[in-house]
Amino acid sequence: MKSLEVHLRALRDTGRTALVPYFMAGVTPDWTQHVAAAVLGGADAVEIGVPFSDPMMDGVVIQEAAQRALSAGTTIDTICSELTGTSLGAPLIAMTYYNLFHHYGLRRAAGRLAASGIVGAIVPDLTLEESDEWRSVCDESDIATIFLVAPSTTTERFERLARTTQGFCYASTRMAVTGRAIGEGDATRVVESVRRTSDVPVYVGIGITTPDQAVQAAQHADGVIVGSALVDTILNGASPADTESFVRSFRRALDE
Amino acid sequence: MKSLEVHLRALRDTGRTALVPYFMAGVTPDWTQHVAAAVLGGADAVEIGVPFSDPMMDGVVIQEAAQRALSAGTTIDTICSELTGTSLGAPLIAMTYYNLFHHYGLRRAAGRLAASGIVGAIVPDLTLEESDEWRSVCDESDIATIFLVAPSTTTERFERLARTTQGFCYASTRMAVTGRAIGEGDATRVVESVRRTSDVPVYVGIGITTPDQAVQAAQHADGVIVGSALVDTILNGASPADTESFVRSFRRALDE
Amino acid sequence: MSPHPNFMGAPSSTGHFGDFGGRFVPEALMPACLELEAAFIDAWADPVFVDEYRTVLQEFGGRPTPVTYLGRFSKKFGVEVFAKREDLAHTGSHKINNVVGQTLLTRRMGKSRVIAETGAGQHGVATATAAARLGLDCTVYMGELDTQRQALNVFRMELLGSTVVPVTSGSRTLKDAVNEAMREWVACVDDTHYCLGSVMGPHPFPWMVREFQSIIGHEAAQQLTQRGVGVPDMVVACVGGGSNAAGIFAGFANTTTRLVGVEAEGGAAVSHGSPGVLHGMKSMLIQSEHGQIEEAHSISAGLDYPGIGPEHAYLAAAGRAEYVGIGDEDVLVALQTLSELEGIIPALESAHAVAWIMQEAGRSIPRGSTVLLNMSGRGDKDVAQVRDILRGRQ
Amino acid sequence: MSPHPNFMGAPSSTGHFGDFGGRFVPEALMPACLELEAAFIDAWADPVFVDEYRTVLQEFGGRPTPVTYLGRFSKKFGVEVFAKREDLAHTGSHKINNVVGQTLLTRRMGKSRVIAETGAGQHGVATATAAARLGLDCTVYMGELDTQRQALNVFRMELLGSTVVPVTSGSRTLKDAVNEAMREWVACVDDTHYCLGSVMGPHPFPWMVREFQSIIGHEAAQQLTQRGVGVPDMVVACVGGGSNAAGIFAGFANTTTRLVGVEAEGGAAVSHGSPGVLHGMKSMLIQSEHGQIEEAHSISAGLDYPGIGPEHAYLAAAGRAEYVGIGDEDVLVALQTLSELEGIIPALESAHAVAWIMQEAGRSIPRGSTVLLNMSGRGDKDVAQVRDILRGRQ
Ligand SMILES: Cc1ncc(COP(=O)(O)O)c(C=O)c1O
Ligand SMILES: Cc1ncc(COP(=O)(O)O)c(C=O)c1O
Repeated sequence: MKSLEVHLRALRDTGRTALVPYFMAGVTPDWTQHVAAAVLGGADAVEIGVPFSDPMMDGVVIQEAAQRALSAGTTIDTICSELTGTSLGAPLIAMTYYNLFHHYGLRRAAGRLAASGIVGAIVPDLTLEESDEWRSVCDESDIATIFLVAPSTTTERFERLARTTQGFCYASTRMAVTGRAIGEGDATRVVESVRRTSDVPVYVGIGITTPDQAVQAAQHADGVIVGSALVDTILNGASPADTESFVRSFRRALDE
Repeated sequence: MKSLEVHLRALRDTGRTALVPYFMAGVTPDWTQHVAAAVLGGADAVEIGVPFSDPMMDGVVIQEAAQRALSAGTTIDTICSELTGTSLGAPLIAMTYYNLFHHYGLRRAAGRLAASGIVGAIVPDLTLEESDEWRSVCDESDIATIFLVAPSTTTERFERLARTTQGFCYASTRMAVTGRAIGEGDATRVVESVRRTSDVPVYVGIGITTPDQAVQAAQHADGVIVGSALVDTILNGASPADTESFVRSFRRALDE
Repeated sequence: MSPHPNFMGAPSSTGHFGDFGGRFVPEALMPACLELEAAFIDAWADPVFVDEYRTVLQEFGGRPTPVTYLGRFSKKFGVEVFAKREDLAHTGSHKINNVVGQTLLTRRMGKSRVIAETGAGQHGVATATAAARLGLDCTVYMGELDTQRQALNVFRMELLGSTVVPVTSGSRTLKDAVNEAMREWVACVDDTHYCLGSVMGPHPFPWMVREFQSIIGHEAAQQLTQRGVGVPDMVVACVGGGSNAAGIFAGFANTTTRLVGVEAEGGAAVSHGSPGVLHGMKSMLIQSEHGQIEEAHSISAGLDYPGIGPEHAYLAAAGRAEYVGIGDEDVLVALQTLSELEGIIPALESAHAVAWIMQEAGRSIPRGSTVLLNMSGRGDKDVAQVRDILRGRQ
Repeated sequence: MSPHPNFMGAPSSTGHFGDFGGRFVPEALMPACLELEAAFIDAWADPVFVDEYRTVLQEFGGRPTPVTYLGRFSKKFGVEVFAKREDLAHTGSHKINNVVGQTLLTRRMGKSRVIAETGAGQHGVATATAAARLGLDCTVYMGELDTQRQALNVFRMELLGSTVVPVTSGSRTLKDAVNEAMREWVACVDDTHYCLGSVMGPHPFPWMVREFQSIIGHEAAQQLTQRGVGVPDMVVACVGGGSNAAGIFAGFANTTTRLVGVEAEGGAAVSHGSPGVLHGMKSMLIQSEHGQIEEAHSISAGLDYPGIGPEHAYLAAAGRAEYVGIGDEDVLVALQTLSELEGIIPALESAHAVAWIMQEAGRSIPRGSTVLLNMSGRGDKDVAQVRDILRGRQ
């Protein structure tokens, strides 16, 4: 079992709902300070978005953040350099598209991530069927490969995905890309489908923008992921202190 | 034999080269005075252009004159009214396109022309083959139907046209429309082709713009027709007196 | 033997269809008309020529064009409509049929050059196309106003190696371009063929162009038979000069099928015109009380012609075909309706025929009738104009 | 048995052609991809479906398109060139073959709506057309920049009853339109089919689109045999995503014919690219040293794509086909040359293939070789752009 999963299972055992904010690396020069602030505010793990030119799974907010980060010259290497040696106090999970790792070289990428303290990776366009090679290099570097499930996922796929995902299972409870979901979603069904096969922690994401929604999602899940809503504040000039209080507002709601 | 032909044959017998200027009826309010002036200047007969919207056989000068005349409201009726009762001292020959007569009614048109003193008609788009009805109504009104021949005319057609034309045979010695001919033309061949069949007078036209060209044409022919060159001076504001001297310059050259 | 008189055969030896047709041209052009007539008669009786004409239309022109059943349109209007898809022919309309025939004939006559008139540019582009293929020189006369309205078609012809001459006389539109082409023909008749664009002009043009276009009707008749539809109750085509209509009528003239030619209301030579003589032919024309030719007005440049081919004037007079007029508004609606229901954007010209069917379905076209519609051309050329008109209204 | 490996058969069960292809999509789309794969396999094995697909392409789409011998062009360049005339297909390019197949499949899957991406608008217009015919709802995603550059095609799609959504992300061109269509598909995958426009995207698209386009190659092979030409020495096609090339190659993959795909120099994914993953597939891509996808640059919007279909990447790697690049200047010259010599104005895309033949005739194409050129589309859509470029230089 990957370290990340050990950690997150232990966290679940404490009864605390995991809170996982998402940051786009390189979107502002002080992005690592935002990450640190989030941890101060109560984040249990952090997703580090590695910007890609063609973010097929992301809505406008994250697209915009990726473009800013790319314009600022952000690459896997700059991100890893900035992270190396800093201790942010929570597990870091890279989130990006497969081409970046493919182009960098899978083994080299996994090694570089691990060396800079990253312990997991979410690659939304890497399907289970195409993931063998990536998962095997991640095994060498103790990087957990986190898979998503969606409302459209079939029973047979729920089983395979729940069995394969590491660290946690990312449950997208609505059919939408990041930052675009509207309505209630189908958290119960999606989360229960995972649980039926596996006892891996299940985190709900996509479309959680308010503490209330987080609380709602936490009724079924072991953790919640907050992405676009947070990125949006940073795009609009939020300071690390703002980020801290943003995260804390979610933390408080979840802890109540 | 139509009166016009009797007259023109007699003229030829005097040894004088016939000079036939062309005027666009209605192009200026004083157009009849131009006609009268031309007769004073030595014209032996006058072509009276009846303006038509689509003058297929005419170059830009006569097109322009026709448009001016049409804008001024010129019709067969206005022309005939203006001519009726005036005595211009030379035979008048209408020149226009077949649709105007067809639309007016052939018999009615021939009658109206005759009543206003017109004794001949040139209808360049009325082919020999289509002319039976028109020629028969002209017979009732003593209007001569004048046919054209061209360099492209075949031997067999030369014969039929020379036999059928009345008054004179209009020899276009170049393949061109009015006002556009350039180069020498083929006067000898065209004129001789007519003479081989008939002793009708042969007048050369199309492309005669200077007294010299007229003299040149007269070596082979019994008469010359001057159209666009004269119309052009009128479009440019020539007075009846100018017209008289213009015509006289041709007359003098031909008489030398 | 057919119980009907034999319609759409050869005209009389002088080129008459009943009272219409004939030759009304300057004497200078008569020999060329006679030469052309002889050459056409000879060629059209020569299996080698006919075979080449057919082969070029097949391998270059895209024939046979299909017949498409317009399922959703038919359902909506309660009549069974089949479209003959001349819009799929090379250059986007039926015009290619005629120019392939005439350019092959030009070469056969030993001439190296063609001239043509054009209004919107469809016939000009088609002529330039066929001329390019055979390496013939080509000059196209186009009213100056039209060269401005259809600047892209001017460029197309130039791309195809043709020279476009703007005509500045008269109304500076199609009829003046015809006049000018005739004038030019006088000056270069030796080495030049005048490639006229519709079933108009002096004999043998109305007959020859109809023969070159009759492939439309003969194909369609065969296709409908193969499809089990048989002879349709009605054949409907738009009419400018009348070549696409003549072409499709030719396949059905000696059946009992009702033939309907749809003119633009503002250029309806049969309904609003009177007999007259223009451009070498006697036919029905729009003219003033004094016999001056009037300008036609239509949203579709290709129907903007004050006359109609003489054979149509005859078919109307003989009661064999009907001619009706459709106004610009109905044409716009028809273009949109067909596009949305069938995925075929018709040329504005062809949309006249569509509009008439929409208007008459369930009225003079009994419910359930089978209707063959000639889709004479594609609407791509008209899309900018239609957009500007519709946007201008919002 | 053929001595060659069996090229252009079905991909592996995971949609791989050698190292390329596969599926790289959000999990939310996997079920739709699997459903589509099953539906396609089922339909393509069903004679009723295949027959309907063929019939619609024949009666509505204008198939078979002819093969034209380019006589004057061949003479000038010393090679025997035959053009497969997809420019004569309905909507003016080969795109109709694919959309007819996919919209019929949409209906068969019980879906009532399609979405599509488009660059210049050709695939968008084709999709709107096929959707109109079947009465399917249709939304087309188009880069905002492209909606401005190709405003007329936007109006065309609207006329056909489709909704066009301008995409404002990224470079606001084709690749962003694909991203956006994928995003939208996630949200409406229940009732909506994503009608992808080329042999790209996740499995089964590259295979399915190739199958729907292979009618080009199969027809052409048969036509050349009937004409006595037999198997040509070479088959040349332009490559954007690669659908027209895949379609024509499919008729010849298991012969010894040389297959050449011509990319735009500024978007030459095989020559200048490297392996990567984009838009659901692993293929050759133009990307920065950091793996960011770069914008392609070409005079022809249809080749303005930084990737290539995965099967082409495989055919290149396997040495079965060659891929070459041609620059904008040569394309302009080729467009003019073909127009003047043959009376066919090619699409700028297709002109890439023409230009390569002009460049290589007598060099890597031995004199006298027979060459089959895929005329993937007509140039009418490009005429305004070409005019502006050429005029800008005078
Ligand atoms: C598509 C189309 N249909 C019809 C016409 C009208 O010509 P005709 O009546 O000779 O078929 C034209 C003329 O340009 C045309 O382009
Ligand atoms: C005429 C034409 N040819 C080629 C292409 C390129 O697409 P593909 O490579 O899929 O054939 C396009 C795309 O729009 C096109 O319109």
